[in-house]
Amino acid sequence: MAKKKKDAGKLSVFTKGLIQQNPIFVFLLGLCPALAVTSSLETGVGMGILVIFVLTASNIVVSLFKNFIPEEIKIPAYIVIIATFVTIVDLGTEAISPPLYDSLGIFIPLIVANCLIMGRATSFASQNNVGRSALDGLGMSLGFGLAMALIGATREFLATGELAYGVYLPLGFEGSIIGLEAAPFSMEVFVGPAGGFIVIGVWLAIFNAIGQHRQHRRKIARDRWIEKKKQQAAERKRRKAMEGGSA
Amino acid sequence: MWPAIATVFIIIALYLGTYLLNRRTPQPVDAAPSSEACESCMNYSCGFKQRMEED
Amino acid sequence: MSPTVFFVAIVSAMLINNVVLMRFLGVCPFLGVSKKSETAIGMSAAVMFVMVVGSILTYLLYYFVLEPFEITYISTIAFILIIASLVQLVEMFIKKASKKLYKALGIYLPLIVTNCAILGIAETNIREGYAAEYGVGQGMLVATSSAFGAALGFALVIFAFSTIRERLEAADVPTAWKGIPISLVVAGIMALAFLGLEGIV
Amino acid sequence: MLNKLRIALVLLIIGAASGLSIVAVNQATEDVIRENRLREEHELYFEIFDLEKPDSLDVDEEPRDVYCRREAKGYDADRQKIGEVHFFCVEDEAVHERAEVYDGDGNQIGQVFRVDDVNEHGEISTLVAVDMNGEIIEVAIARTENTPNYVQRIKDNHLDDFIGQNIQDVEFYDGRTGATITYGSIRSAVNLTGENIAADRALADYRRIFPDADSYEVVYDYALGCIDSRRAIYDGDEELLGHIYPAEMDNEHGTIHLHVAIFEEIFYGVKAARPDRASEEKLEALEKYEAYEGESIHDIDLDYEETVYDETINHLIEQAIVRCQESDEQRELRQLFRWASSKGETVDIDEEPLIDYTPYYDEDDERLGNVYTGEIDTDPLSGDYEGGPLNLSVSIDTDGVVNNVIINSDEESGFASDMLEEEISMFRGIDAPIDEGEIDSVFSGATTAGHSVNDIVKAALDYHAEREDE
Repeated sequence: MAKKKKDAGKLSVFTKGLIQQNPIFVFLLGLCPALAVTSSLETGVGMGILVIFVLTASNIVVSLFKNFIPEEIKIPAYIVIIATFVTIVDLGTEAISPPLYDSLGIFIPLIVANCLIMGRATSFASQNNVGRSALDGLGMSLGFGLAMALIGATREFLATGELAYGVYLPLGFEGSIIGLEAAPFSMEVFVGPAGGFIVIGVWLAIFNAIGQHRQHRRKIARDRWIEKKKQQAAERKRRKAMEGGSA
Repeated sequence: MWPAIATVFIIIALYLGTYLLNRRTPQPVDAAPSSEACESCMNYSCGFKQRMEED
Repeated sequence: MSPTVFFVAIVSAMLINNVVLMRFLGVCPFLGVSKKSETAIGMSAAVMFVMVVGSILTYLLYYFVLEPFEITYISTIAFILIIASLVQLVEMFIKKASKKLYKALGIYLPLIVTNCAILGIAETNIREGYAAEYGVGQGMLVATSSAFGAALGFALVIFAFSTIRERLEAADVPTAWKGIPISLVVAGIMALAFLGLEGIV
Repeated sequence: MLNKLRIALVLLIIGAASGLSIVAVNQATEDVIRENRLREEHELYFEIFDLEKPDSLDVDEEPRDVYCRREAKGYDADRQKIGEVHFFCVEDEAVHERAEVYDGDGNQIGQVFRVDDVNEHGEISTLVAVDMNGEIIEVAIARTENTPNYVQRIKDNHLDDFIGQNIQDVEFYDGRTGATITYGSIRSAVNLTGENIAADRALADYRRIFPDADSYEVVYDYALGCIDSRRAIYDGDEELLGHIYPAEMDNEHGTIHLHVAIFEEIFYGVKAARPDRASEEKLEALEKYEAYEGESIHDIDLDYEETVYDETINHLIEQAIVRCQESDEQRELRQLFRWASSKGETVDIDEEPLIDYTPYYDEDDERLGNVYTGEIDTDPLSGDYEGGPLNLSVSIDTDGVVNNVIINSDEESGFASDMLEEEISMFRGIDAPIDEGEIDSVFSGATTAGHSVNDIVKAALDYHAEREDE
């Protein structure tokens, strides 16, 4: 029984980052890259992959050394660890996918300044064991990547009516997921800066609305439940009184 | 190869040094910045935010 | 080299390639500390100082250490740590020098380490290749003026945005849009307005 | 104390680990990155010319005689040479570089122009590949920051249209979709390539008259008549060698295109343009004039009537002689009427937008027609005109045909001004104003100015028709 509970905990460590605590849509962390490199689905996904690598690796290393690093120099040590991984990712991307490297531009080195990574290191990895930290990093960065993909897909679709793949990521094949021939209706503004802000704003509002709706329904359900309990209690009381009366 | 390692090393040492110096410099008495400004910010990696949460 | 080069660098970094609205650098503080106009001013002042001094330091580091030793590939880690050290030094100096200043700016300084605008401008200055165009010495002046312009642009946008947000607080906004979503849309409209400045330089 | 030691130890370990891992990754990726960059830059050239994909590349980047010149040799797996690409600087700033491509046996198979442009969506670098006959083999996007979907759409739909067209005479697709900006960059790359190749060709032609020719400059552009322009030919030291008059005329055997060289009343020769395409009879007919090279222009015998070409050639040489002798004043008169030799008194016109008119006369004092000047400083469509006042001269002959339109002054932006200059030839030879709706497609970049031009021409034609009738 106890084991089962622990496993469930592990799973939630992983899944909470996807939706419940999504770094972009819930905590608004890492908005700079979320705006800058999401002009297409692929660049968004590419950035997501890089963040998955950096965050998971830095979480693992931070939690490995959590007892070794003195409390006093915790923050600088974490910054150095993250900066090291970002430098490695920077070089690796240039070697593996030059087109992606060119299109992400200075936003690869800027992963180092992404609040998400530092935030996870200080608030989670420094207090948990390696396995949980790795899962947390993976989940959080996957959540980040999914959000990036969502924003990128929205912007690319609105701006061009298509979703391309194989242009930046070295997939070995190129093409377009949807070809709507929507060129005359495309809204070019969405690949630009203004479109980025507006798309994220609209998505946030949609998620807020969903959240509020859920809360509202939960509240109604709870109210009903309380009402039911009250009725049941009243029923019981009445029955008791009746029983007492009859006795 | 060696210049790279040496430069990285020196810069890390510089950063750790300045960080420790700054940390050990006491805050001027009753001059702590108002926490009001901090509340409106959502940057969870901010040093102040953490210090506030620790308190 | 004529002085117009500096003017052009400042105007272009401030208005045309605005750090926040066009280059998406420093969006976190843009949304984070823009709830009140006072905090916006405090943050801008801190950013301006660190951005200018930081870009000078990273420029010098790049052209006098990294390039001569052919180790430019470590620039990412080197830049972030140099900027972080600078912030620490500044904070320490302010702590010792002026109580008033510390009260006003102290809270913003630690935030700056994770402000990608500073690092982004430092990287951009190198990538723009000012040194190749104007020579290392004069290139530094151009890089400094573009950093100054970028900081001015940051201050302008974050201050304007904070005043809009103060009014938004009082406005009757649908609950789902309250707070950040409507602010982002406002930022999008501001970005549209800045798009109109394209092409003046 | 212990604490301090611990901090020092952490510093040591973190510093060493960080430094070592970065250096290690760099060592692992350094060669791959360099190889990537080389491949990205050179592989396309092999692909375009259907050469095998090179297994290894040997790039000689050491500057030889020119600072930006380099050579890339591609080898297959057995170290057999597949091909070579030689890169050269181009003086035209807009063109990034020019490359000559050779096959494995060392024969040149074509050349490639690389044009870099920055448009609203970012940088775009286009390769235009042309074979030895000037036929476009491929137009490729080498590298771009433009939105991938726009690039993809252009790649899918429009790049193939270029293949097989002659670079000097390219038909462009004209559409107004979202990808227009990207296509505009490609279009300008193709145009620039055409211009550069034409300039190279022209120079090759000029070298048959002035062997030291290195560059040329258009001195006067004659709008009317069969002589196109006067071009000054310079050698490598910018020393003036002479003038060449490119001449063109149609006769019943097709178009004859010649270069006539005359300088300071000395005849230097006449050669066919593009001799590789000229017929043998034509070349033979031209050989006769070799006898006069170095002689005074007054001694040339222009009465040959042996072959079908002679009449035309004689006429063209005669025209070139006329052009080389004319004074500045005469040249100015002849901008408006080809045969003008004097002008009458200017008469003011009190009718907007016209200002005045001047009659022009030929050598026999016969009136050729009138030249009208007019000015518009507001846009006829919207009322507020961005360009500032636009002042034109329009020459209309006695038959009511517009001979030429000249821009005296305009305050357009540089781009619109260039467009105007280029497209004003649309008005030559018309006897009725251009249809309003057509102006947009004629003046794609300078539409408002185009409407103003048309309005002035229309006013001049109306006024002229009224007066001529009387």
